[in-house]
Amino acid sequence: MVVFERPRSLSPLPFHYCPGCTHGTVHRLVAEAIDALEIERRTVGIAPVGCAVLAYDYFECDMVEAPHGRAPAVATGVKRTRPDCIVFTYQGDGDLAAIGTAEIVHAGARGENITIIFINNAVYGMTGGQMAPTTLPGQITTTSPYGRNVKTQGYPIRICELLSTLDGVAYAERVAVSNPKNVLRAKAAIEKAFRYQTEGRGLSIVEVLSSCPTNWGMTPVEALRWVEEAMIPCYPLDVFKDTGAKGGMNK
Amino acid sequence: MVVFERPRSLSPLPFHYCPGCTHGTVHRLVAEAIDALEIERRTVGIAPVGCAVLAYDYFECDMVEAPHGRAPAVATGVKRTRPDCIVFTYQGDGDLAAIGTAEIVHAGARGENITIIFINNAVYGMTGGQMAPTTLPGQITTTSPYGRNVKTQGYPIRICELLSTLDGVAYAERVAVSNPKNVLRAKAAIEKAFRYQTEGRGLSIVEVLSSCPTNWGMTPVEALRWVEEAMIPCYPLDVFKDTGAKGGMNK
Amino acid sequence: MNRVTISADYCKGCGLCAAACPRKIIVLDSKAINNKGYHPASVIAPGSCTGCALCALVCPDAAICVERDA
Amino acid sequence: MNRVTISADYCKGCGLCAAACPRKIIVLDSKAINNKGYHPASVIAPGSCTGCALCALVCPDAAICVERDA
Amino acid sequence: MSQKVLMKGNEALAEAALRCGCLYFFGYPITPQSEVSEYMAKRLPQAGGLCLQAESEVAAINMVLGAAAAGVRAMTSSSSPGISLMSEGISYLVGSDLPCLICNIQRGGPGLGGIQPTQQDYLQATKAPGHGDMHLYVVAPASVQEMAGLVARAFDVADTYRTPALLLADGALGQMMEPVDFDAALSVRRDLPEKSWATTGHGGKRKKNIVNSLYLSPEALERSVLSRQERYREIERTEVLCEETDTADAEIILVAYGISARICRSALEAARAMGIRAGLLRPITLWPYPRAALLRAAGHAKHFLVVELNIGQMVDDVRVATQCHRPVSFFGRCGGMLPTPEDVLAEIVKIHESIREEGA
Amino acid sequence: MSQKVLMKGNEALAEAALRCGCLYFFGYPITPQSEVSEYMAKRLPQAGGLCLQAESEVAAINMVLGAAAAGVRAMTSSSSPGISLMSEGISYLVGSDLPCLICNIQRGGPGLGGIQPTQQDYLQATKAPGHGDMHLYVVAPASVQEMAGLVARAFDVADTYRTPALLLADGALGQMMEPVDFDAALSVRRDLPEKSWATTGHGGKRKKNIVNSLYLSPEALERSVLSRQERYREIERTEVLCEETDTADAEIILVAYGISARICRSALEAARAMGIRAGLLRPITLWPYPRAALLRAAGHAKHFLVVELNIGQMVDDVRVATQCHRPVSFFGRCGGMLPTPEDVLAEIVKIHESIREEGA
Amino acid sequence: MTSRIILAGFGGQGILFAGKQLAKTAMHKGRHVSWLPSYGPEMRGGAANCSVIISDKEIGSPIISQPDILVALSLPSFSKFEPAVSEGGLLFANSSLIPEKSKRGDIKAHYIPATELAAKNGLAGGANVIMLGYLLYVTRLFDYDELIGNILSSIPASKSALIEGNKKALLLGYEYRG
Amino acid sequence: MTSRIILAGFGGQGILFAGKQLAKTAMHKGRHVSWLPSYGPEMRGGAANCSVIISDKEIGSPIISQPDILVALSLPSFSKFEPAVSEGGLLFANSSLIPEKSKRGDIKAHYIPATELAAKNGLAGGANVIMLGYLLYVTRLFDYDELIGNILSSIPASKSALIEGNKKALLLGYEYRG
Ligand SMILES: Cc1ncc(C[n+]2csc(CCOP(=O)(O)OP(=O)(O)O)c2C)c(N)n1
Ligand SMILES: Cc1ncc(C[n+]2csc(CCOP(=O)(O)OP(=O)(O)O)c2C)c(N)n1
Ligand code: SF4
Ligand code: SF4
Ligand code: SF4
Ligand code: SF4
Ligand code: SF4
Ligand code: SF4
Ligand SMILES: [Mg+2]
Ligand SMILES: [Mg+2]
Repeated sequence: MVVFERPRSLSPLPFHYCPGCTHGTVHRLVAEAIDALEIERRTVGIAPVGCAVLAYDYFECDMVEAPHGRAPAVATGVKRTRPDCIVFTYQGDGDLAAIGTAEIVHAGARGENITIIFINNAVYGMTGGQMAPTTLPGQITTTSPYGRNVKTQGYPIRICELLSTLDGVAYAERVAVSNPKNVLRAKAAIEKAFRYQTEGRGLSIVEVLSSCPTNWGMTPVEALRWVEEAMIPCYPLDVFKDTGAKGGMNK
Repeated sequence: MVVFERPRSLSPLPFHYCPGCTHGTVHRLVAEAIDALEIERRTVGIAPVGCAVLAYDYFECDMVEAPHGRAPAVATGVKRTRPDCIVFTYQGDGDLAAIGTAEIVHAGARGENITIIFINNAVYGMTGGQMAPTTLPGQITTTSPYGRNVKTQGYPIRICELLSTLDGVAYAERVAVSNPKNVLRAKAAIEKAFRYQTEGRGLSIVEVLSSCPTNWGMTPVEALRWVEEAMIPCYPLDVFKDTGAKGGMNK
Repeated sequence: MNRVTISADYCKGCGLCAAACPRKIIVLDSKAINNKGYHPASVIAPGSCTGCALCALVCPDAAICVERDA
Repeated sequence: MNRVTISADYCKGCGLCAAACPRKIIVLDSKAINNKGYHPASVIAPGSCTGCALCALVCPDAAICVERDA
Repeated sequence: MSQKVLMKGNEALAEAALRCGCLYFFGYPITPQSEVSEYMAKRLPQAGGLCLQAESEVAAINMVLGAAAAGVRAMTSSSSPGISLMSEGISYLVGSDLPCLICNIQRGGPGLGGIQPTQQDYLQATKAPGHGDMHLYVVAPASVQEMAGLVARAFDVADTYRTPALLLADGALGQMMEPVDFDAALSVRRDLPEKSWATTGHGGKRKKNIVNSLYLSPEALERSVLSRQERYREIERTEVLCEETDTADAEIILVAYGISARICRSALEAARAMGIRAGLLRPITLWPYPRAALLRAAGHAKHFLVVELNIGQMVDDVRVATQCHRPVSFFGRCGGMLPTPEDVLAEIVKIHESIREEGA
Repeated sequence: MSQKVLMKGNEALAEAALRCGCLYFFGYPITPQSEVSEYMAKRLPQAGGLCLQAESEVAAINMVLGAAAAGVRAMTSSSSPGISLMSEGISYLVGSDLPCLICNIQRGGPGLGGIQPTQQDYLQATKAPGHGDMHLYVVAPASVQEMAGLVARAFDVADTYRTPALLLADGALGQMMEPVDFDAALSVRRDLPEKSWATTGHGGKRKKNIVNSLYLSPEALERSVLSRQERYREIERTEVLCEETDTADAEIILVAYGISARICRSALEAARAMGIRAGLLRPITLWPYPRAALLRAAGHAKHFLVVELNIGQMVDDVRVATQCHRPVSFFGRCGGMLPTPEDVLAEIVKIHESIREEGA
Repeated sequence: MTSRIILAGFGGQGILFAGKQLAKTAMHKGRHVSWLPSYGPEMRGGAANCSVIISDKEIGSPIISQPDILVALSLPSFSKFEPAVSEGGLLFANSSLIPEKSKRGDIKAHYIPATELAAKNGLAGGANVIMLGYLLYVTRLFDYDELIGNILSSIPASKSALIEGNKKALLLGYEYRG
Repeated sequence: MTSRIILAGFGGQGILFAGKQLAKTAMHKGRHVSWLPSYGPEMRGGAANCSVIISDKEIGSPIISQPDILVALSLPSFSKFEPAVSEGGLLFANSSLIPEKSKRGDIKAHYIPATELAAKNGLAGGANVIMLGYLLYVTRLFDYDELIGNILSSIPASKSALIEGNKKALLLGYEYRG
């Protein structure tokens, strides 16, 4: 009995990601959710600009490549004109939390009935390791060569906490893909985020703490340890909003 | 004994605002704060695009006119190169909470040591009364002619609540200028927001619930009543963050 | 006596001062019209003015100057 | 017997599966090198595999297929 | 009673779009075009469509990108500074070969400038509405009636060639009312290709569609740019529009589009009344540019006078089109000032006299 | 040992800016220019300056606006899509008469395109970097050494005429290393005007300063546009730069800037070796354009060949500059493809032969 | 024949509405028309004006530099446009708010205290239509019924209360004898 | 004289560093040089190469279509660039990772098992410098001391541990006799 194989909604193409990069893990979880809900035929995904820019090649559903940071606006354009489609964006922390701040906040405020998969790897991966809005205090990147100095370079942004202040956000959870248990939690969260869309609840976002071994200068195994030891303390794993939970939990 | 007169930092030019528009009231309070702290000589104000676009004519300090929504970025450019200057922005709800969302959020995240005066009048005044992100549910505007439908046009954004999630924000308070008592509270808040800057605390924002009799289609007196009866219930007056308060209050 | 001076150059006849005055001694002069087409406010019973300055506090055009005895 | 198949086409030799395997039966084959220059992972003691699929769960390249006995 | 209705240009363009099946409008308010969204906000919900006010022009153009990718007719509208903000998105629409309509109801600039009518964005519209080798199909109406008609044409050309189209007008055309006959304006309908490339969910019935502008291989990117250029050549062959008034025997040819062409038409009448052989060549498509018509005119005309509400942005296009055969001079106002027909007439008279002198 | 250092173009431009007293950099990462911010992030804090990574290109250009308003030398850098996003801000900088430096290290487009070198933003840079009647002082270096030298010149021109300047290069120039001699590059220093208009707090010592681009009265806006045009005329008179190689006796003149001029130079050597009288005219300032030099060259040359990494964006400028006296043809690649000197040589030979035939 | 009409006054006096009625009525008579408003933030409390052209031929420029007819409802608009009226042109001035008289000999000036008439007759905001009535009487641009028909058809059902007022105002102006 | 050199291999093999050493050394000898890398995301795990031109004259195009010298560290880079080497040109191939031999008769091919040599001598990542040593021995482009001096001066103080390794690697290559 096959207990684990590549999900159907994932294309057979090998990923272009670096060895050990958890973008791939999250791709698989998204494809698994699409499979589980049997929505592949009506799903439209929006790829970001970032390491996941080629995501359009990896999912077996229709895909649109959005300008850097604008995936939520592009998703709005698709969803509002094709309300029967299931629309998701897949965005990095530069894409969503820097240049795309206005778009994600307003998609949230409007309660766009879409699903956001947000990859927080504390760095700009694709462009070669610059500081992201989510870079940790003291973290060295190519544009914070002396370590992020919060006094001059600002504090990390906690996107789930920020978006939870918006009435249109139905569900916001932060997960990590740093070990098997966390991967299973992430899987459940991502599936829920898609299910909520099928139920018309509004915007769902799953923030995934992810690794970038290449730009962090670590082995893949070290990188996952760093996610747990350095990132989770700054970005606690939690459900920040869940309007579908008993009593419409709204932290 | 003169107990009340035009503040020194206000220019002698009559405002171009409509009769009863509380933009004028807030201008006066800003000028009073500048007078009280005796900072006029080193203050640089950033005018928005909105009804207050001509604010550069009304304050007796140096002024820069910013593109729509970008005042916090312009303020950053001034403050970071002239750290001894006191820099404030004066922005409407379209300017700050719509097109300028990314700029205010990131100025907050960076903890820019500037002061933000945010005029929430639930409408785009200058362009003739279109819906703003802060327009109330059901409110009729020229682009929500059937009343703002939250299901399709989104929910009001509560800026103070949202910005309070950011570590770089030192002070966030919402006030109203709807009656003499509230005006006095607003005055105190605005002065505090400037004082915090002189103390180097980071970003301070005062959100002022304000009236737009022209576009609301009300008399000035009715408009202030509407601020109290309709706006305050949606936008509660409160101190949302105050790192300078006893115990570093941080709601 | 307390004195309230309303500058007709600044006043736009919005009526907020009139609404705020606890003594109800401010009215809009419907006969006067300034060069912007507004009816400016004026104090009809200066003698009863308490100098509380509430009118000035709410005036959006900073048109009001309030002086108090000693 | 449980069976774990690692596709050399997908595998990038990141070692996450090896780290995750509770039986420690996955290693990177430092002699083999695929056409992208990676040393793919392989199972050295298939007999002790529990079919727990933890390896597959953490594999970022969806390179692992796990089959369990009935 | 005629079937004409008196309408603002901004409203007529919105109504025309709706009647052309454009049920999706994404915009952000800006003077002097806010009536477009306001009209759409009233009418589209009634028509089963959607008018969504975006958080910015950047978001608006990207919503249009999403809607166009999903295969529907969609549009946005703005004015000069807002169009600048859209330029990244516009370039992406081009790179993704997506049809849509963008309207620029120009005002004064640069920067915040002013809100009075200008034609200051001619170069931006025709040469570089975004980064990269690209064009838009650019139409420039000169009346409210034409505003409606060109909306229809722009959508058809956009759909036929998978290109965004730009309607370039100005505050005066947007704000003025004139009679419109929509039946006449929208009478021509084309056979349009199926949007088989649209991302609507594949339904298990076809391979997945990808809407994309990224080509990491320069060979592939070059191929895509060159194949788009071929479509541009086809548009140049078949979709050029221009109107000639009294050019056949004209010594002096005025070249003007949009509202300035209207002013020129008044000046022209006066010039003819004075016995000056003047004519007007009015480009209706600004890209593709009516090069052939201009070259033809250069065969007999002695002088070209370009009239625009800017500092002379179209002059070089006239020079190139006429292969520098004839002198090209310029008259215009900027910053929101409008020349009067008398101003233009004075210019014509001056040129007329100098031609006489040279001839003498 | 020479005082030369081997540096990437991106780094050399950053180092040159710093040495010119530009202590404030605001940027957002994008390939192929991220080294500019990375270099600044290392060096500026040491130099008592500031490198701030903005949340977007839109924010970056507006931070530059604030810094420029405050009277300091400030700059930003990006690549094609990021420059599109800056176009509103650029127009505001122009409208507010603020000096600053913007660098565009071009990549492929339209849209996301690719990251390989192109010259696809020539038209955007020279015709419409934003809305409104406006120009930037546009310099196009062709070597790493020139990258440094033109940064210095651009800042000086910007400060002298209160205009933003744009350095237009491409991924190849940004990424390649060559020796740089900074002392030579930065040797010329001008007397620059005081920035008495800067908003630094009036200190009670002067009237307040206002930096602004809004003029609600069209009369005032027109005046401001026209007075800026006068400064442009002055820049055209005094700040044009171009380099001619072997043009004096040339029958065929290549016109190319930046990296394509380098490729042309190699082709030129080969052509001369074959006895073909070819020359190269290299615009160094793209705006103002070296019209006079081209017109002079059109006096004796038989043919102009424009070579660019795009689909021919500069061709019309050469036509207009040469007053259509001579045929102008084009050779180029796009999408990130680079022609070889051999490709260009083949084109020269073809033209050479057709001239011979015509002559026969 | 071509008529170039400028209507001008304070924002809020119904200038644009009045101009639109003229244009619409002419359009329904099959004539070429254009209507161009001043626009923008200066409308707020400040000035408002619009240019209406009615012609037998296609209309070139919709901008009017020299009106054949000026309808001025406020003093600033009188001062601004009166000097521009073309020779032989007509001026209609709201004498309630315009204390001055035209000093030009080459135009024909008509004065009507429209604001006062409106106030006296309980027609707040009706000065614009009163002016139209007077203009109609003097110029005979249209038939009375044509114009009133068009005015009434511009009133949305939700504001049918305004019907009587407009009828009364137009008649007041039409029957006014300066 | 002009030398056009392409160095190519996997990302991570130190291709760009090696090319830079050649350029820098030539620059310090007063020659004209240019160094152009491939760049972008394909560098990640994929391929990397750079073009180095060393010349007595000013350098025109920094792009090399036909290298005089190819230094190939990986099989894909060998397959890609070997056919482009100019007639009479030189090839240096890392035979540890390139099992094939050049079939061209018009170029001179040199093979060195650089990766194995590095591994055997505890010089992880030193294959690039070993290749440089071998290239130097064959071409005599520079004096040995010039090159090693420049390599060592590129090593930041913080990584001084690398000095010995680089010395050893260059010598290994220089003394290798295929
Ligand atoms: C407008 C624009 N600005 C900048 C870029 C360059 N760019 C590409 S990806 C990226 C950031 C990627 O970081 P992130 O979103 O965190 O994704 P990751 O690569 O880390 O997954 C940037 C800045 C771009 N393509 N477009
Ligand atoms: C890029 C850009 N988009 C749109 C506009 C038009 N615009 C001017 S002010 C404004 C909104 C004003 O609303 P708000 O900020 O709430 O200020 P208020 O007038 O209500 O005080 C808009 C959309 C502009 N000037 N620039
Ligand atoms: S650079 Fe980082 S985020 Fe990008 S693919 Fe490599 S490891 Fe993943
Ligand atoms: S439109 Fe509204 S916000 Fe603007 S000045 Fe008038 S009342 Fe104030
Ligand atoms: S509040 Fe001020 S502006 Fe309003 S009526 Fe009174 S004095 Fe005049
Ligand atoms: S000071 Fe007080 S009492 Fe006097 S007029 Fe003003 S509000 Fe009335
Ligand atoms: S299934 Fe479990 S036991 Fe078997 S190889 Fe994978 S992790 Fe190890
Ligand atoms: S986790 Fe996957 S990619 Fe990584 S070594 Fe194991 S099988 Fe290979
Ligand atoms: Mg990231
Ligand atoms: Mg507002």
